[in-house]
Order: sequence, then structure tokens, then C-alpha cells
Amino acid sequence: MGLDKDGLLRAYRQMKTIREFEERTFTEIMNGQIAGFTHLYTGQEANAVGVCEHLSGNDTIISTHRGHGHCIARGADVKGMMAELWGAASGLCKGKGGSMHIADVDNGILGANGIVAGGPPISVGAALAAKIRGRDNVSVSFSGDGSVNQGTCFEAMNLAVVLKVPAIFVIENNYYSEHTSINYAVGCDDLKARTEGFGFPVFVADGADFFDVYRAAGEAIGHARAGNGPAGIFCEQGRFQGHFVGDPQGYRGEGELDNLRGERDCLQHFRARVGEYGDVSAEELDTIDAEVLSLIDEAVAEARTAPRPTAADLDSDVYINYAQGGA
Amino acid sequence: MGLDKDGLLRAYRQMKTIREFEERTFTEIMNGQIAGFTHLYTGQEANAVGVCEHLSGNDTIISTHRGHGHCIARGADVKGMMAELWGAASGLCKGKGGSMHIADVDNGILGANGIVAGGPPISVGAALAAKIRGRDNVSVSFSGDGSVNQGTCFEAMNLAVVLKVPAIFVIENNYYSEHTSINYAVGCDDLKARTEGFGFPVFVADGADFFDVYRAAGEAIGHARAGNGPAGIFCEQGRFQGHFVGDPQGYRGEGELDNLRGERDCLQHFRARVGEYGDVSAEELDTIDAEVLSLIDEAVAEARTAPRPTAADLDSDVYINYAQGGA
Amino acid sequence: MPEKTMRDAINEALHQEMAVDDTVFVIGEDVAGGNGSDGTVGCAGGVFGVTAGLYEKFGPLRCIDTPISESAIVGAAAGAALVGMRPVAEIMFSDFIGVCMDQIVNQMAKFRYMFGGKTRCPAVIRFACGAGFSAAAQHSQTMYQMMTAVPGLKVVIPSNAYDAKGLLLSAIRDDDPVLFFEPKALYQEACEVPDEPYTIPFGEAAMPREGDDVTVVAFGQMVGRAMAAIDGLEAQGISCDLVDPRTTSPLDSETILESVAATGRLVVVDESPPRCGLTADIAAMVSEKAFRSLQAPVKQVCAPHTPVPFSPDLEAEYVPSIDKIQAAIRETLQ
Amino acid sequence: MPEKTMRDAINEALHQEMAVDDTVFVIGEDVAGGNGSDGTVGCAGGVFGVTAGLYEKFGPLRCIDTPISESAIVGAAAGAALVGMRPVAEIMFSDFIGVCMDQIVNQMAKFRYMFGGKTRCPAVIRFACGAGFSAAAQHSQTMYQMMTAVPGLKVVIPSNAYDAKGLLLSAIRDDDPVLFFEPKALYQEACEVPDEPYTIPFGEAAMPREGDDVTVVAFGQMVGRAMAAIDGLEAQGISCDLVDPRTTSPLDSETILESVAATGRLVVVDESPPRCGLTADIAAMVSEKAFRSLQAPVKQVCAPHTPVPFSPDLEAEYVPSIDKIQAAIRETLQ
Ligand SMILES: Cc1ncc(C[n+]2csc(CCOP(=O)(O)OP(=O)(O)O)c2C)c(N)n1
Ligand SMILES: Cc1ncc(C[n+]2csc(CCOP(=O)(O)OP(=O)(O)O)c2C)c(N)n1
Ligand SMILES: [Mg+2]
Ligand SMILES: [Mg+2]
Repeated sequence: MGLDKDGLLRAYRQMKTIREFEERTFTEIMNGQIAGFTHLYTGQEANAVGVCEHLSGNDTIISTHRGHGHCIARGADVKGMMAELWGAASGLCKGKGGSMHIADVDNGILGANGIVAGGPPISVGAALAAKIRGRDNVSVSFSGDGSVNQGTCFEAMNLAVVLKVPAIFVIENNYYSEHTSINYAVGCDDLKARTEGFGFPVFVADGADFFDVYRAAGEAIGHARAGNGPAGIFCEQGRFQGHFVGDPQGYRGEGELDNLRGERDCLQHFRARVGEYGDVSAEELDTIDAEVLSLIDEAVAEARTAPRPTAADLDSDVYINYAQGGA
Repeated sequence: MGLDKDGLLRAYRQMKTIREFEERTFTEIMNGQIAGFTHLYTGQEANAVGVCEHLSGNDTIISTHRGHGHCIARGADVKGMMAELWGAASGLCKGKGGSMHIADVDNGILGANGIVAGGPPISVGAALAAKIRGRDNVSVSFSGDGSVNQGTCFEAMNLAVVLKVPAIFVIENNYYSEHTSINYAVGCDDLKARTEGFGFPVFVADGADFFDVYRAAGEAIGHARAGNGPAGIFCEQGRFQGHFVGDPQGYRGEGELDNLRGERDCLQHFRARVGEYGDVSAEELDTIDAEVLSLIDEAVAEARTAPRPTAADLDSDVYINYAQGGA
Repeated sequence: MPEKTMRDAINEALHQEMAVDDTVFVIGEDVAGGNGSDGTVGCAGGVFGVTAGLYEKFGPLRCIDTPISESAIVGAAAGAALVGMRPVAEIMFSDFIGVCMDQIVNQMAKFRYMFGGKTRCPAVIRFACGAGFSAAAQHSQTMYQMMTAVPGLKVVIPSNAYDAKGLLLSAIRDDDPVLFFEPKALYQEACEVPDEPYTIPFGEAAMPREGDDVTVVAFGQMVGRAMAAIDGLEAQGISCDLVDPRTTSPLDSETILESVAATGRLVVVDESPPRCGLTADIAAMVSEKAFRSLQAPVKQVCAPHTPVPFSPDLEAEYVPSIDKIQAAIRETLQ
Repeated sequence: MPEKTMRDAINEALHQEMAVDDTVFVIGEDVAGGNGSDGTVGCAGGVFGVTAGLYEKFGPLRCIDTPISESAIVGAAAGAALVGMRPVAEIMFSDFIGVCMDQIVNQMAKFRYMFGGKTRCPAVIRFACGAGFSAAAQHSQTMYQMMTAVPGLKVVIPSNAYDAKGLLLSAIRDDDPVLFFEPKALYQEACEVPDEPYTIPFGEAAMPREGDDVTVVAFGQMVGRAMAAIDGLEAQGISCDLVDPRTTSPLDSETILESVAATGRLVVVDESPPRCGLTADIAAMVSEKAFRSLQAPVKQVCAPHTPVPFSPDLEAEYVPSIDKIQAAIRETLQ
């Protein structure tokens, strides 16, 4: 496994933080507290954390419209994120970005991204930079099962192979792109094979099982860090919520959601199986649960009362510098 | 084979017409007679003809920047094409399109296309129309070995499978995209497998061998016409000219061009092997050669003296009708 | 007459035209919804519900879901149109023109010209556009100003449900490619809309307010605000012509110029950023053609030169407000 | 001073900046050429030869060939820039913005704003643009007018070799994303260009002609024609200011306005089509801000509202000619 006790506890804390962040966000949206389009990551936490626990230093990620989990997993400030959802001036993006654009570039987060498959080409660029500089860092992009049908995603995969750069393509199959099943939108029968056809290995993981994702991610990232070019990670795990908050989910089969929440919860799974990997007690995890809950409470309380941006903030941050005569 | 004597003679005539059209175009460009960017199909004639001899009626093709051969093979008027290269008002596109936009939509030619991989999505649309109408026609797009790395090409292939439409993807591997080898630009080792990964069969042919292309195209087109969804045809054959007229071709290996012209000429091959497929004499082919040459001579003579478009023609044909107040 | 929302008016237009013309079909992401799932096919009807019921009524060959492949969607529409169909493609947000611009700008728009006038491409592409949902920088742009710049495209921006229905029917029957921009902030706005099909010709502006002092030209979402701004100034004795061009390409410059000839003053309102936009386009045209009648500089009221911000507070500052429109009107009267 | 073509001046700027800053690299289709072949790697140096010699000098990690994947090229530049590199990507023809617009318009341009000002994206994208080669509708567009509409992008259009070198060095050193449009008709045009590196600041127009009667503003390829037009009018006793903005975003509106304050007349020349373009942009700005000084309507001289035709005869009619520019200047004096 390669995770010591601290590592196991940290991984759990990260997953739990994502879960509670998302559940609370859901509540606050239903309360009318948060504006805009918000896509929750609830249920898929093990994907993000299983991958990001391998990252540090100059390693970067680039995320999707469903980005909260990836950002938290890579270490984004949770309070800054919550404030951002509220559109507060203290938000990670000063309220200018919102849920779909949370970023922290200096800390390796090249941003959530509102454009499906907007991220993979950019990720290849960060990977290319690593190669040019002779660094061993990797660049991770997350894509959904729907996103892989966008041309930009294919281009990025091929270019990464051509340039042999350390780009990691994480494909999160949650079975749907919006209201459409992967069975329909991906024409071929075997998405893993289609992806491998581009010329890099894809490691498959059960996204309900943190330990399995962590293993697969380790193999993929190890491959790339060693200078062997790109690699893929293919995680299967349904989302517990609708595509966006408010989605009536008419595409779900009977009992599908109950089954997901009941049988395929990565937090439950972690608790049930962590003993195989280290000496972690239920109490320790309970303590984390409580800490996480109070962190989220604080984050919400602060976001709620944080100052809002004003008209004066509107047109800053478009350019770093705009020479004389700027618009 | 399925080609009777008339069919064999027609196929040869088509290939020869393309060859002479291109050789003459080369000469006229060198003479400064033809403006613009022109990409010649010399050497690849069997690809276009081997495919298009299966087409008729409502079947459509969409071509590339290297489009003369495809258009002639699908039946475009050779004189209209030559006049178009000259920018004459009598050109197939009234001089407005030029080499990269030769089209004859009413006769199944949805156009050459200056945008690499611009064609495949459009071809899927024509195929979709066939399916909606319950017709058995097919829609063929041509792409080069470089073009298959453009995102639009991947999107089109996946969508064709999803919608199960009779789209035929012809991939012409002439080993280069401009100055770059397929060995570099296609990251994986097996382009056929990468393409098949999208979920349709790809039939491989030797592009120097008309009979082989005709066979592979028959299988692919038969598959699609029968309602089984898209299919691919993969032809390998080098081009005898540079990427465009004027290309210094520094990427060629020693003897490469001599070998192509000497060993892999589809016209020579046809003459050498046609006896296996039908009772065609060298004299009959010689007659065709002479007829083709005089057709091209006439086409050039007419193009040279054809009236040019004038300022009055500039802004017609932008819209079919533009209601009051148009720009 | 029954009141209908813009969403329902568009939906009705689609239902009616598909019923009478079997070359019309819709294609896009989740225009049906549920395909391949264990749930209900047709459950979505578009993420804004605009194509609701089409799958049930016309089946899978005429209400076609796609993967997330906008270039392929537009290309499929373009190709089908070239061979005689009348596709209505949906690109969910106009911002996504970014991933399919080539098929719109270099293909559809140019076929007829490049092919010497020997073809037609009667495709319609529908987009939800504009700000107002806190949808941030990649889901709130208008984009119609950039598309107005493209010869070969017709560009439609309805400002109310009535116009939306009539303009969409015209768009589908038009033999040229038409981009149809639906300000998403207006989907829920209702007005009287006849049940029967009707068309509104392109290139004919509407004039929802008439007055003497100032000409106001506004687009899409801004028409309602301009109306409110004008109504609010009535008490102060200011009266305005309000011109809603409805289509920006073709543009009804006559109506605008006639109005300016009478008022001598012009305010142009759009929610896009200022550079190379529609407000400049109109202002330049009027400043040239009505030079002698203009008694004051043409005022442009538009968004600042910034991406659309997420924060509701900032977004409210970003989109031209009634106040700002009124201030501009007053300024031209000084 | 030595004379150099615009191609060579740009090439020199790339060589010089790559020599002193190892975060600079070039990436694009055939910027080296020959990769994977049995021939010579580096044989192309770009299809217009602009990147010639960079592969030989700086090797495969800094002169990077790519597949035909423009979205991936721009994305790669954007991503590398986000993590501190200074990529110079080449998109062969500006028309191909169609297949990579999202990465330019929705990604690069908006990072800084969306991310609350906490990042920078110092990428340069170079494009060959404009008409003049009979390259027809998909290889002759300018596109810079559409990109000027996009907040977050800086847009540069050099009109001669000297400016091209200085502006490119500024572009590479700039911390914002810069789109650099090279009028391909000018690649072979030469003028005096110093051997040393130098920069030209953005937002500062050049004034290659000075005069009293009319202000002419022209962009890119049109600057030379405007110069010829103005020189030709001298004999008739007409003298003009010629403003070459050099960058359209930022735009040096001061210089334009100062000139118009003196002349009272303005002609704006660009080779793009008229709608929502740069001529309208400038005309509207001046008509508003210099309303009282203008003694005649602002004249826009631009292409018609059509795609670029192939035929050399038609293309010659399409692009604004010296005659048309002179006619417009004379008209403003009537
Ligand atoms: C280019 C583009 N097309 C469409 C959309 C609208 N959209 C947002 S999310 C989404 C579905 C994405 O599906 P998937 O990649 O599987 O990710 P998931 O939502 O399942 O996490 C769509 C179609 C978009 N944001 N960008
Ligand atoms: C989108 C786009 N990118 C780049 C080009 C420039 N270009 C024209 S042809 C070509 C190479 C095409 O290679 P391939 O698909 O193998 O076709 P071939 O020329 O070999 O027939 C390139 C890069 C283009 N026309 N369109
Ligand atoms: Mg999904
Ligand atoms: Mg090739």
C-alpha cells in the first residue's frame, strides 16, 4: 500500500471533507444561499483522494465542472472554497470564479473548468513544462465518461504520447454525462481499450474503494514520473446526487441511488477495510468526522458573513498589466 | 471483383484523368498560371477511384485540401474544375472556391475542404440524413494520416457509431502530414487499431493497387449500406509530389520518391494486373490515355481564356436570400 | 390570447414545424435525455426543457441525443442540411461555440459562397446565451456579436416569447444557416403567444416603444430593461423610440436610421463587452449615415471589458442596469 | 541599418529571446518539420519559414512539432504558461482559430479573471493572417477583430518588419496572453531592422505619416496601402495623419483622438468584413468621444460582407485598394 497511519488518516479526512463540503453545499443551495450552477462530487471522493494522495510539490491537477472534490483533494483551502461558492470577496477567486472555476495555481490546482474536456490539453502543457525543465513532476487531468467524447480530450491524449510527457488522464466513469448513459454516448463497448489505443497504459480502479484507486493511481503516476510518458486511470463509481443540484434524475433505474449510497459508499468502505492496511481505530475516524463537520460549519459561517465584492472589483484581474490606452 | 469490362475501363480512365489533371496542374502552377495553395493527389489515384466506383445516386463524398482526385472520382466535371483552378467565372464554383473548395453538392460532392478534418463531422450529417429518410445511401469522408489527429475527426467517428449511420471513413496514409511523418504525429503504433477502438471495422488496402482498394471499399461500403453502421477504409500509398506545389521535401528519405514513382504507381499496377480481372487490352488503355490527355488539354485551353469574375460577382452567393436590411 | 413563456413558445414552434415538415429534426446533448439508461428516455428535453416532448412525439430519429461533441453536432447538422434536411441543432450554451466554431464559421457559413452559390445549408443552431444566472465566465457570454461578424450566417436574438416563436419558424424555413440565440434569463418570461404557427421576417425590427426625444436600440435580454428604463423616464417628460432589431444579420438599419432622423439622439444597449461589439457596430453605422441629424454623441451602454463574473453582486454590476440605461438617455439629452 | 523581411525579423526575435530566456519555447505544426521521417529533422521551420533554425539551435525540447491538433497546441501553451514557461505557439493560419477557439477564448483569456487575479498566463500565439495569396475563404481571414472582442486577450498586428520584431519581444515578455497576427502578405516585405533586441510597448500607436486634413487609421496589411494612398494624395494638396495602432487590445485611443481633434476627419481601414469589426469599433469610439470635433462622417473602408473569394480577380476587389482608400479620404473632405 505504501500509506502509513498518518497517510491513512489524512486520506480519510480528505474524503470526509469532500463529502461534508458537498452535502452542506447541497443544503445551502436548497436554502437559496448559493447561486449559479453547481455540480456535486458526492460519492466519488475516493477517486480524487486516491489520486491526489500521490501528488506533492510541483505536481498539478486540472479539474472539471464537478471540481470541488479534486480541489480539496489537492489541498485547496476549504474556507476559501466555501466563500467562493458564496461569491464573497474572500473567496479563493475573490468571488469571480464560483464553483466551476475554483483554482489555486500556485498550489498545483490549475482550476475547475466549465468546459467539458477543457482541461486535458492544458494538463498536457503543464506536463510538457515538467519535461522541458527536467523535473519529475506529473500533471493530472480529470475527465468524466462524457468528457472523453470531446475532441479536445483525444487531441490531448495523442499529443501527450507524441511528446512523451508525464500527463495522467483520470477518467471518472460515473455512468452518466448529464442525463445520458455511457452506454449510449461512448459508441464502443470498451472505453478502456479505446483509450489505450492512443498508446498509453490505463489502470482500472473501483472508485468505491479508496485503496484500489490509490493502488491504480500509484502505478499510473509511477509510470509517468519515471519518464515513460502518459498513463491513464479509469475509475468506476456513480455519483450520489444529480448532475447538478435540482436534477430530477429521470434516467436513474429503480433502486439505483439507494444501492449506490448503501452499497458503494467509499467512506463506509474505508471504515470497513482500513484494518487490512493499518492500525486505525473507529474512534480516530469519528474524531476526524467531528473535526470535519466543525470545519465545514465554520467555513459556512464565515462565508455567510464575508464581505461581498463591489463594483470597484469588477474590472480588475482581467490583465496583469495593460499598457497605456487599455480598454 | 464485381467489375465488368466497362467498369474496369471506367476505373482506369478515372485514375488516368486524375493523374493527368494533377501533372498538368503542377506544370501550370510552375508556369505561374494558377494562384493559391494547391495540393496534388498524384500517386494516390487508386484510393479515390477504388472507393468512388462503389458510389452512385445519393451517395456523397466530402474531401480534403488534397481534393482534386476525390472530386474527379465522384464525377465532377473536369473542365469546370480546371476553370475553377484558374479562378474563372465558368469554374465549378464560379472562381470563388479554388482548389481547396471544389464542390458539386447536387452530384454528391460536399466539397473539398481547407480545414483538416473539417469533413468527417459533415459526412456524419449526410449519413444521418440517409438514416432518417430510410435510404440506403452512404456518406464517405476522406482524411489523411495527419487529419486523424484532429479532435473533430474523433468526434465524428464516435458519433457515427452512436447513431449507427452509414458513414465511411477513408483514411489515406501517405506517410506525411505536411513535413511530419505519421511515425511522429500518430502517437500509437497501430492507427488501424486505434480507429477500430471507436467501434467500427476498418478494412485495409494497398493504395498502389486499385483492385485491393476496390475490394476493401466494397466490404466497408457493403457493411454500411446494409445498416450496420460506419466502417473505415485504410489505404497506404505515398504521394508523388510535395505537400503543396513548391515543397522542398526535406523530409524524404533517399530514393523515396524514385521508389514511389517506379515501384508503386497505381496506373502501372493496373496495367500489369488488369488481365487477372477482365479482358482489357493495352491498346484500349492507350486509347483512354490519349483521350484523357486531350480532355485535359481542352480543359486548360478553355480555362485559360474563360471570362473572369468581376466586382459585380463579389457579393452574390453569400446568402440565398437576405431579407430587407441585409448588410 | 394565451400567455406562454419563451421556453414554451420555442418548444411549440419546434412541435409545430416538425409536425408539418418531416425534414426537420432536432439534435444535441440531452435534447431527449435518458438514452442508454435504466430510466426514462426523453426525461430531459434539453437542460432548459426547450425540447421537451419531442422525443415522445417524434421518436429517436427526429429527436437525437449526442455525445458531448459539439463539433460533430454542428457538423452533423451542416451535413444533413447540405443534403436537404432542416436540422435544428442545440448547443447548450453559446459559450460552447469555442469548441465548434470551425464548423459554424468556416464550414456552414461559407459553403454557399465557396461553392459558387450552388448549394444551400438550411441548418438552425440554437444556443442559450447571456448573463443572469451566476453561471460565470464560461456559461454567460452572448457570443452573438462575434457571429454577427461572420458573412454567411444569419443571427437572431429574440427578446420575448412572441418573437421567439415567429422567428424560430422563420429560421427553420430559411434556406441559409441561422444562429438562434436565446437569452436564458428570458426563458421563464411570458407574454401573449398565439397557438397557431406564424413567422416573423428577418431584417425587420420591432418598435416596442415610440417617442420623440431619443432612439434606443437594444438587443435580447436588454430590450426588456430598455423598456423599463424608458417607461421610468416618462414621468420626467422624456419619451423614446425603442428599436429591437430582432436579427442582427440581416440588420434593419432603415428603422434605426428613420428613428434617429426624427430624434437626433441614439443610445445602444447590449450586454456584451464593448470591443468590436454590436453597440459599436450600430453606433458607427448611425454616426456615418445620420451624421447630419445627430445632435449628441451616440452613447453605448454595454458590459465592461471583462469576463462575466460569478458573484451575483458583481454580475448585477456587469450587466447594464435600468439605471445605467436611463443615465445614458439623459446624457444624450444634455 | 540592415534591411530584413518581416519573416526574418520575427525569426530573429525568436532566436534572440530563446537565447536569453530558457522558459521560452516554440510549439506548433512543422515548426521544426521532418520529425519521424527518413529525411532531415528541422527541414521546415514553419510553413512560412518563420521558425527556421530554431530546431538546430535549441533542439527538440524547445522547438516542438505537434500533430494537427490545434486545441492541444494552444492548450499545451496555456498549461505550460500557467506553470511558469513562456511558450510561443504557432497556429499556421488564423482561420484555424475555428478549431481551437475554446482554448483561446474560454481558457487562456479568462484564467486570470476567473481565478481572482491569482495567476498569470504568459503565452503567445502566433498566426499568419489576412488575404493576398488567393488562399480562399478558409485561409485568408484576419480573425483579429473577433479576438479583439475578447477581454483578457492582448491583440497585436504588426504592419512592418521593424514593428514585428519589437512587438514580438514585448509579447513574449508580457505576462498576459498575447495573440500575434502576422499579415502573411507582408512576410516578404523588408525594412530597416536593428540587429539588437528591442521592444515596442503595447498600446502605443505609430504615426508613419503626419498631416493636417484627415486622420487615417489602418491595421496590419492596410497600413502600407494607406501610406501609398496618402502619398498619392500629396500632389493634390491633401495631407493626412496615418495612425497604425499596432495593438488593438490595448488600443491607443489617445493618439487617434488627438489626431482627430486636429483634423476633424477620420477614415478607418481594415481588410476584415464590416460587421462588428475594427473599423466600426474605432468609428464608434471616435464618433462618441470626438463628436464636437468631427466635421464629416467617419468613413469605414473594409472588405464586403462576404467570405474571401479565391479568384485573384475577385480577391483584388475584396481587399481595400489604394483607390478606395483615396476615395474615402476625398469623400470626408467634401
Ligand atoms: C463543451 C461543453 N459541452 C457541454 C457542456 C455541458 N455539460 C456540463 S457537464 C456535462 C456532462 C459531463 O459528463 P461527464 O464528463 O461524464 O462528467 P460528470 O458530469 O459525469 O462528472 C455537460 C454535457 C459543457 N460544460 N461544456
Ligand atoms: C485545422 C487545420 N490545421 C492545419 C492545416 C494546415 N494543413 C493543411 S494540410 C496539412 C497536412 C494534412 O496531412 P494529412 O491529413 O496527412 O493529409 P495529406 O496532406 O497528407 O493528404 C496541414 C497541417 C489546416 N489546413 N487545417
Ligand atoms: Mg459522467
Ligand atoms: Mg498525409
